[in-house]
Amino acid sequence: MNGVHDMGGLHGFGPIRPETGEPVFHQAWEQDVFASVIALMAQGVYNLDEFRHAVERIGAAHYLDSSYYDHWLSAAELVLCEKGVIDQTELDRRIAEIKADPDAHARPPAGGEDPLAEALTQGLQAGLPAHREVAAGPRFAVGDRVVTNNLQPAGHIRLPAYVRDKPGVVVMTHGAHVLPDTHAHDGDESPAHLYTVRFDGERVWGEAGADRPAANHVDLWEPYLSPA
Amino acid sequence: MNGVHDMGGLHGFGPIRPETGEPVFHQAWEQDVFASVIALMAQGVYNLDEFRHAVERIGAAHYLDSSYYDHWLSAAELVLCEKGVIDQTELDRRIAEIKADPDAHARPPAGGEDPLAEALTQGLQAGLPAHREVAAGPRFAVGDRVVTNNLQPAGHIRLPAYVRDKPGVVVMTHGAHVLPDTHAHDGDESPAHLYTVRFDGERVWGEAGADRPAANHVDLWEPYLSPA
Amino acid sequence: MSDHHHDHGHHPHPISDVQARARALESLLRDKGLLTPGAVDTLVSAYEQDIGPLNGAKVVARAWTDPDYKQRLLADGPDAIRELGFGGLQGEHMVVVENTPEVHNVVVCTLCSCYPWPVLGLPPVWYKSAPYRSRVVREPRAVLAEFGTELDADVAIRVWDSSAEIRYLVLPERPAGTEHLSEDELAGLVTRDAMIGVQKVEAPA
Amino acid sequence: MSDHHHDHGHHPHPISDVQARARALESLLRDKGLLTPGAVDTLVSAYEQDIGPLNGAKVVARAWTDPDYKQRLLADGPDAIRELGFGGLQGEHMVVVENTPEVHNVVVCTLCSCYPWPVLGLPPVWYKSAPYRSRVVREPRAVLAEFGTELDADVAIRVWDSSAEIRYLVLPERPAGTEHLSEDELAGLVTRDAMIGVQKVEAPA
Repeated sequence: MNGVHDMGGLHGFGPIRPETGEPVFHQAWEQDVFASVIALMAQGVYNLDEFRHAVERIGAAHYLDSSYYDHWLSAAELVLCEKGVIDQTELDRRIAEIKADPDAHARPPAGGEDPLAEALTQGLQAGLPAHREVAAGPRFAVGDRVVTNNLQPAGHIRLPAYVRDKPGVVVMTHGAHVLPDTHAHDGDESPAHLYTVRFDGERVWGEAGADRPAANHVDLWEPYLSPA
Repeated sequence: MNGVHDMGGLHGFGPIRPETGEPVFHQAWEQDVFASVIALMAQGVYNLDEFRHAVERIGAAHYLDSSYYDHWLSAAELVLCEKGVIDQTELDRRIAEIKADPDAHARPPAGGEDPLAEALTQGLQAGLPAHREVAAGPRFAVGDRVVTNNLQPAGHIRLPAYVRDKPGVVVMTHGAHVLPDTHAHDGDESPAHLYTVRFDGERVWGEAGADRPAANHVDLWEPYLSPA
Repeated sequence: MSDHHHDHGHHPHPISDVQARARALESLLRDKGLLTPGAVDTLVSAYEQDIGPLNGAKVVARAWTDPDYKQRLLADGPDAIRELGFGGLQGEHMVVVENTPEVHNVVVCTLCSCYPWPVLGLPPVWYKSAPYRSRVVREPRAVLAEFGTELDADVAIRVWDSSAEIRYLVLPERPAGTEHLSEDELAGLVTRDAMIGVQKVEAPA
Repeated sequence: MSDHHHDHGHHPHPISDVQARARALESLLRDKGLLTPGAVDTLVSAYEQDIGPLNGAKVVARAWTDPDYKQRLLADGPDAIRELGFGGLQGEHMVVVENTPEVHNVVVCTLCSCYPWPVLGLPPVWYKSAPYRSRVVREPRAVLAEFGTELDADVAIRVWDSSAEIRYLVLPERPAGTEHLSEDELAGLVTRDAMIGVQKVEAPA
């Protein structure tokens, strides 16, 4: 998906503003959103690639003018309605109830046996590895010259525009990993060999615009690459 | 400037929504903005390229979530404050006065001698031609194969990203035209030969993504092009 | 004008932010001698009353009925268009591209909103919108279909992105069955959307 | 937590739109048995209390003081990091990249917000922001300078864009004059920003 989430190289967003003594969460609602999103992913309601693609689809203006956890909230609303886990009518009604009574539907304190909490504790430790064993060997080896394909699907892809249709060199191989392009849409893992590809900064950004010496490194799946 | 104004090829903006019986202006304030912007350009307060670049700089989220004449208004505020024609303090004060009294500073009816109105009538007819005579001949001819340069300046440029660093063929020559890249910044016209370049749709959008048979045509200045 | 048109003399409702900003700018420019009420009226009435797609329709109808004119029009757009009295701002360098059974042309400005004002007036909102600008360069066939324009699979689509001061006007195909119509009658068939290239000109029913 | 932290039991002020939306979603998921108060507490406390850049700092200090460990760390990040007890979600496939006098590494995720959670915790707002994501891939030297990191002109900058599930951790250079410090003391010098690669580790004053 060509969209504003793919923002590498854009101008005009101004200076970076680090915050001194930044808290992990700035507001309590961010905690709710973080926990909701992670808990549902851990339970397999959606996968990480589906969720990322939902973030890409919340609307370009909203993406640019809302905070990070608002992105997550908007994406969760979108994907959970699409999957029928919740429906928009009950969500709208629930929001209205809470606007009318700010104490409505407040979360009670935790207590007692909680198998979900225990499973999540273990899930954080185990993670969700993306590596998969596949029969086919890798097409490329470290040192190989490649060129990225000109892939511009409407759906999910993890080939940033700034390195699309550009030459590079393989610097790492990682075995086969779940392919986000399919995984985001039908859950099909279609594992493909993953490579870290180095791109010369001047080739990517143009001679006039590049800091130098500098190189961009991007992790790219085999279907994104052709021999140079 | 890499920015959201350069939106050729982006996904996710939804269907096109033509309006039946659309008026030239939808609201009276749009007339005020249109007339203000054109009248000041005609008087040389800023040039067209400066104004276009100001539109590009109004902020990406605002660009995407506001109407067209709000873009113009925001750009006019920006460029006129930068040039010192107005200052932000007087503008803010004036806005506050009008918010407090919606009749304040209303435009009186036209009447009497109006040399500006007469000049504008003539100016609309004459236009603002961008063609310039230059001594040097064109570097390229119709039929020449070219490749667009990888130019990504922070400033103004009229090389859309979707045809950057791509091969094409010259299909028209137009003589030399004012170069927006310099004209937008210091008023320097730096006229350069202008060409219409044809790009194969499949080369630009990828084999999988392209409608076919289709070709993209873009008007590009000589500094944007190299021999293929 | 729509019913959003506000009355400068009386405001029963509070003024919106954008209305206040527009008035503030316009009034400051008047105070500084850079704008007059007559200038505003002149510019607005030019594009509300005088300059619009009827101009372009006359150009097209003339080209359909006068082969010599068509030849001049395709060779030098601004000169031929000036013969009919049209030209000027945002049309200083017009190029006319001709639709044929084999080739369909469509015009866009992906970077802003360039449009041939002297022959089409000011562009409609959809032409300036993100959906049109983002999509027509990448999927012109799908966009044309949304406008009801289904092209045969072998028709070559040419998309013209007005990135410089060249302004493109599409010369649509003259529909079959219009041989008996006068130039004026033909002009009445030619729509703005056909001259942008998102539709074809239809014969009268 | 900042003073924006709201109290679930009492609301003197109306609730904001985003607060209401978050509560609505969270409470609906509880009603449907997909979320529990304990699950929320578990996830929040994991990243507020347990998992943060101190983990990464321990990894770095160990690598600085144990050459064998450093070798293992650069060869197989997840295995070596697991030796110190860290690993799991968003760190399943970690790669450690080493700064040297000739090479400076810096990490970003232009497409979203990928970050090595087990060793750095959740990313700061600036890391997820449009300015950082848009700029550091194009003008890393300028971005580093904004963070106070002035590199010699011949230092090669390597920018790592986490587009897959590989998570990059920068192994900063050990500052001169720290030979007398213990592993724990060294860990106390290592900042989050140094492990992202936007700063260097400074010797104690």
